[in-house]
Amino acid sequence: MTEQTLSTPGSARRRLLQINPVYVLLVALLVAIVLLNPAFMEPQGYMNYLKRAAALAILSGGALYVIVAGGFDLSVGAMMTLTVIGSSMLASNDPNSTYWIIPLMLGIGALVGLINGLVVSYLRVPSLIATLGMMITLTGVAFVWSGGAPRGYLPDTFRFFGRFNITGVPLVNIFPVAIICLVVFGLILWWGMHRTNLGRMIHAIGDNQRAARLAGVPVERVRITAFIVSSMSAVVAGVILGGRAGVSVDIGSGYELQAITAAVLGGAQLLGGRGSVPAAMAGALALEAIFTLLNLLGLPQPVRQVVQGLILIGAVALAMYRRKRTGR
Amino acid sequence: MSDTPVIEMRNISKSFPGVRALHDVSFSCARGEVHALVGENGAGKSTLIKILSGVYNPDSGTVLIDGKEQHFRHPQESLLAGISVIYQEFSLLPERTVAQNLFLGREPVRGGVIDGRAMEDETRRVLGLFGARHHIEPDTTVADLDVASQQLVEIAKAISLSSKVIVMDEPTAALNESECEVLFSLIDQLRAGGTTIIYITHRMREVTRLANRVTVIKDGEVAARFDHVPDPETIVRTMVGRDIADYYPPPGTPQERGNVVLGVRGGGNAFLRNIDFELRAGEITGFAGLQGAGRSALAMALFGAVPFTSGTVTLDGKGVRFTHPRDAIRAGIGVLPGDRKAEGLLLMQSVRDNGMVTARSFASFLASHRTNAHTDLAGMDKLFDRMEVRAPSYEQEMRVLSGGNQQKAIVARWLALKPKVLIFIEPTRGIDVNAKAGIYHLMRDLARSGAAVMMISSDLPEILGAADRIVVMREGRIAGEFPRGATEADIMLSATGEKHLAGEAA
Amino acid sequence: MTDTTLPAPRRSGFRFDRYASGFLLLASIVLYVGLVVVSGQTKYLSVDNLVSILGRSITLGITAIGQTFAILVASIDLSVASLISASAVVTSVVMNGEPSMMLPAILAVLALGAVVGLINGLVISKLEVNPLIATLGMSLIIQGVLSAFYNNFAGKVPVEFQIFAYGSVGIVPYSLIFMFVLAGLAWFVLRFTRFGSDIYSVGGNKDAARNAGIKTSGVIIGAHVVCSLCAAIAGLYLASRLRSGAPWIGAEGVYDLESIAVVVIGGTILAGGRGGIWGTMAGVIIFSLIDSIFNVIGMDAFVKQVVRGIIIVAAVAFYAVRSKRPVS
Amino acid sequence: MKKLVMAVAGMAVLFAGAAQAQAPNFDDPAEFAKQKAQLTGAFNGPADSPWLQYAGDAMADTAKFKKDGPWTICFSNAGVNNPWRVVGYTDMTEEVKNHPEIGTFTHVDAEGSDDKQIADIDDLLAGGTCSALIVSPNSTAALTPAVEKACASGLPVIVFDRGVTTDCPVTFVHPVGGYGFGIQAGEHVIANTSAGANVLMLRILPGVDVLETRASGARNMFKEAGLNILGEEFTDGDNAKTKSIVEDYLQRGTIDAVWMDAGATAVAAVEAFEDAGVPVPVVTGEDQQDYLQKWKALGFKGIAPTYPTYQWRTAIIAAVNTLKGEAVPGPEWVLPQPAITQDVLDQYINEKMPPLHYAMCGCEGMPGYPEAWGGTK
Repeated sequence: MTEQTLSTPGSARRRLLQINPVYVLLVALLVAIVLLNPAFMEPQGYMNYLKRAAALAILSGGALYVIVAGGFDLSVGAMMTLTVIGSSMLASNDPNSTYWIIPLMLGIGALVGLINGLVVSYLRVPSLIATLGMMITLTGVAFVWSGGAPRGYLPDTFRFFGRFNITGVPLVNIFPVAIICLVVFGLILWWGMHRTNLGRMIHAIGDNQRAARLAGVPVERVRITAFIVSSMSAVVAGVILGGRAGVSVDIGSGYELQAITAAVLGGAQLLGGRGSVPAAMAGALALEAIFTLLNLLGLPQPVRQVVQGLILIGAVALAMYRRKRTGR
Repeated sequence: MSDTPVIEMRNISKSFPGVRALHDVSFSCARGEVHALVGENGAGKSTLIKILSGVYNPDSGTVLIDGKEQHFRHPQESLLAGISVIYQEFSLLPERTVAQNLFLGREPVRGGVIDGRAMEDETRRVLGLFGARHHIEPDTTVADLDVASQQLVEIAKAISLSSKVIVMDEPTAALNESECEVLFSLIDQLRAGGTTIIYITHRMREVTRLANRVTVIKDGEVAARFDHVPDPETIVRTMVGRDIADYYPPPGTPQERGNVVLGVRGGGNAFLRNIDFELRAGEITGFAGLQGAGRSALAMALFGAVPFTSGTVTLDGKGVRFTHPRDAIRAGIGVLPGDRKAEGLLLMQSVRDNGMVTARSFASFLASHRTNAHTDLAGMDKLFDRMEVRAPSYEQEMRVLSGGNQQKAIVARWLALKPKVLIFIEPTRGIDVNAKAGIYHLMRDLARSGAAVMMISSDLPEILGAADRIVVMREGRIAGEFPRGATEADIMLSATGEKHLAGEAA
Repeated sequence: MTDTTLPAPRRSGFRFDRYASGFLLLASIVLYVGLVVVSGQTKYLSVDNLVSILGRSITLGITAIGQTFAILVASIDLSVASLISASAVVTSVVMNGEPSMMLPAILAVLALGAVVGLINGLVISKLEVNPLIATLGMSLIIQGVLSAFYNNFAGKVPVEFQIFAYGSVGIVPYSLIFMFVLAGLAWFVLRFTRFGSDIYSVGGNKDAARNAGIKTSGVIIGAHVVCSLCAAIAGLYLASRLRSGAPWIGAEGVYDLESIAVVVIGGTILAGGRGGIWGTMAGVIIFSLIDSIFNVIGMDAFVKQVVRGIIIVAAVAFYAVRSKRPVS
Repeated sequence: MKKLVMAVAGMAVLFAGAAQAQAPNFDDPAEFAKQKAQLTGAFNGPADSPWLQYAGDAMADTAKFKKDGPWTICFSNAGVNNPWRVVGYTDMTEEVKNHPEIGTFTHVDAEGSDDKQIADIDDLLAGGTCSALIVSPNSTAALTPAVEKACASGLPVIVFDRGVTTDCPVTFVHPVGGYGFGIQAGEHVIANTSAGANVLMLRILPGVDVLETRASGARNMFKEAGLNILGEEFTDGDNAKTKSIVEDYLQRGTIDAVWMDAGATAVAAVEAFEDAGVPVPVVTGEDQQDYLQKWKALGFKGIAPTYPTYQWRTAIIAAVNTLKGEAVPGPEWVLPQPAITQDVLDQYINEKMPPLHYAMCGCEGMPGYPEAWGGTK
């Protein structure tokens, strides 16, 4: 449709309507949590919450790169598992190993992203299938590497990022390192997506790949970069989650769908062209808040699943409705 | 003609969020007439048709078919009422056969099972109407047909429905002269048989040739109704609302004409053979030819998207070889694609982003998106201002702009890079008359500033009006070259290689 | 239509993509026979073993037949695994060992499948929720409701009903015959009925189908009902095979992702509108063969994972690399 | 739409009604008492090789299975999808090396799927090369027909870990059982807390027989002792989730004891207390090295009931003895199930072993130890 549109310049009310609903949802959930459990207002309460959401938030911010570029990355959860298991295999209880293991893992992440990107771009395999294959393969690699059970601890230097709390901070008393990571990587991902040529080009290829190519966008390189960012943020998320939780065999499983869910809650358009890093991260925080809230309400696990399913469908249906109403 | 109109649309109004598409439009058609519906793009013709066919519901007003009030909520209901529409965008399924496409959604069923033989027979019958020259097999997959044949299938689909009313939205866009003639005589036959045709076109020649009556829509309202076909100037004046002075810009002067920028010798690939030509700075070179003559293949070869496999290309006298669009862009060649929606626009991105995309593509990934070696946001805004891109704000999404403004915005994309050669493919397709003039002037300004402009168009009058020199292509080769002032007949003769057709076209 | 999309050079009479799944099937048969001969385990080259290979993946096969419908209509269904669990549980709980309850149980399961498919279809076509999200949400909801009531094998399937999985004509199990009959029926529907034709049309180009008067929503809903019904039947079969149903048996078989993988390996494209049932059946048999090959050569369980992931991607690349479609 | 609502409502009623009718019975006082007795009872066989010990005197006659070597022993495994099974499977492969009569050891892995395991057993039977079949069923009821089919083909079948509901196998090898595990952990909690103390019960997932019986055993004991059960939470064996759950409970009040039905997440639970700066209360775990070491390092009141991985050795031994025609304990071979307590903690800690190694592996004396289990000398 190319009907002439003369939309009225944004009145205050209209602008209010344009606020991404994920922020409203997040605030509402946090208010509900505080009402149910005033202890949440204590630094210990909200810091714990942010600390546990950090890995998913960073992961969602990275996954958004692939989503906005018009694809899916189902391999991020397996990449997290590989990060934790691989690190524990390499560390052999040596605290100094962290300084080379994390860069090495980031390198492996970049390599995995590169392969995903190459397979999607040059072998033309739909990203859903390509990254599904990668997910299965990486899980297998993690198992083969460790023989099924990790053979080392993660040293405390490694666990620092996900576990350590800086104490004696004025006002809040404790300040988890994971939150610093969240802010730093959040800013990096935001900057990359919303303040660089790369970010604009990712939007362009997700919007209309053919047009982007004819306009000179190096489509393959941009897409590959998006996959690399996604995989590398999975490594970062893996380091933080491994730090928080310690070694286990399937630590990252399920995170791929949670990351997509968070991005969608944040208003990202599946199949590309639209999405925001802060909103995706807010989506992750909202998801974690939902879990916390349901936990506080003492609802059993099955009910949590049902609620999660309903919210997921509801959020997307609402987004579609708004998009239709505010004009296509 | 009977007294009750076949179609009567009374006081139709329809708004979309932020847009008033139609206001109090009344429109009626009699049995057995060809009714031309003309108007600029965005005037509301498509909306009117979509209301008639049940794609949209009107906000107010009534639709009467044979005098009975109807409320279509789905295209199926209007089909059952005898109205079929050939949309501008193709609605064929490339992976299915011709027969399956012809019977899309209304396959004959016998005993619960699709009657494949009946489908094939009927398909043969309808396709037979096009004559032996355009032979299409019912079991051919549509993807294997060329564009013109696909358009014919599209038309055959409407005919086979034996509808009372057939709406044709720019049906000749992909057809060559001889195919157009086939279509026109078909329309004559249908009219004689009592079918009503609503014919939407931008080509005045077709209005003159076919129509019994003309309705002009402007800004969502009926601007004029003619019970006879007036001269084209009158129609255009009503559409635009004013006389169009200097519709085409003045031609280039010899002083402006510069050196050869781009030269091709013996160029060839799967679609092209033995291509020799030159583009000069300061000059608009028009490329005419029938659909499939290889003009866009030539553009894609120059642009490196479908590279030459033989021959040499020189740019500023130096030999070059482009195997990827980026090579060509880096060397100073730009392309305005023919299918804006599919190949040009980033509809969800802002006007600014659409303008900046090419400049950004050649800057560092991690550099700021606001500025780069070629331009910055302020410079892009200035460019938009200068080109009079009309948008509520340059931060608006591209999809809310009209076709003409969208085209300007993506021209701006290239201007920022100051290209040596700019290739326009169908630069004014689907753009309204006013905006067309703007695009022609833009091309001229570009040439004056020293670029070589290559203009590929199927609209012969616009090539004659805007180009300094005309190259004609036929079957993947250069068939001839003409200076400004050549006649339509000269060009057609060269483009078809058939003398009698050239005579008709004149 | 654009001038810039160049018409493809005339294709020859032989259309590779139409037979590609056959080639893949042939290749895996050759590989299997080769490996059996080389490793000297020629005992495996028996009719018994052929039947056992074909019988390996009946649950997957029945599910994949349904998934083919969903994917052909350019949708996808991630809720099949949960629905299989739910159907199996309903089967065994309603039957509860009583042969007289067999018919009511079957009807209840089919009704359940129809309702789930209907809701999936409605949410996707009317609320315009992305099918991935809609069915993921549905999956969570089904799984939640199911686990709220059951947390173990529940009920019992009477011996009479176990005939479905364990009975056979000679050495050919009924269930195998049933799967191929179902596939034949699905093929017939897709090839010779209006509904089948509409599925290809809506999957190929939704707008064109709608403009041609096809009720696209109805077709999408129909495809999802078929998909869910097949999953429900797979649940019936699994209950018969396992003699009871438990809320995890669908998830544990990964029938959601595996059914998508076999459909795609069978040459049906994720974008919809192209492909068919026999390709899917070839995909299912390829999967069974791969499993058997792994067992024959005694491949390490973890290496198996890695290889399987690579095979999925390679098989899809085998088609995709030739296609001129844009990648996503 | 109305119809739809009716249908859904009908379905829900169906579900609810049926659920009432047939909740599976994991609360069996007779079995509870039997296992309680077995925990402290006497076992036959060498005390230094618990994997050879057995409760009771019943023996299965295997003369008809006597066969000359070399044998092909086939093993249909539910999966090696967690460290417990990995350690066990290593035990098993190392045990195979002790028996030169075993020519081929064929392992097929069902990757945690009943459906696949049934097909795997079919494959093994169709191949026709197996001398004996060992099955570690993925679930009890589902694998019964497949096991029956294998028995019917004349093969000696050994089942271990989870059972099947038929007694056609030669024997079913298993430790005392789930109630026993629950009792050991429950008694420890009760002994170290007073009435009214808050106990958090952490579960892996619902529905698995051995885990359900562990929970029901302990739950009854806690109620009897007047302890206050704060909640029963499922962790999916996920460390991060475990930590979150404990953090949330800590925010709402004090926790005097954490009881868990399997130790995989024990360290995560302990860390939640550590990170919150709260003293670690009574915690029950399992014999994984990371937990044992944490326990020692922090010195909280811990216990590690076990579900010994040495039963994987026993399965091979049972198969070998069967093929030799020697009698084996049957139809059930009940193995001892010791708990690691503070007194014997140091014996089981070995920092050279991987963190997720299960200490009660009975593998210290095997030739491949410790490298095969991922440890270093």
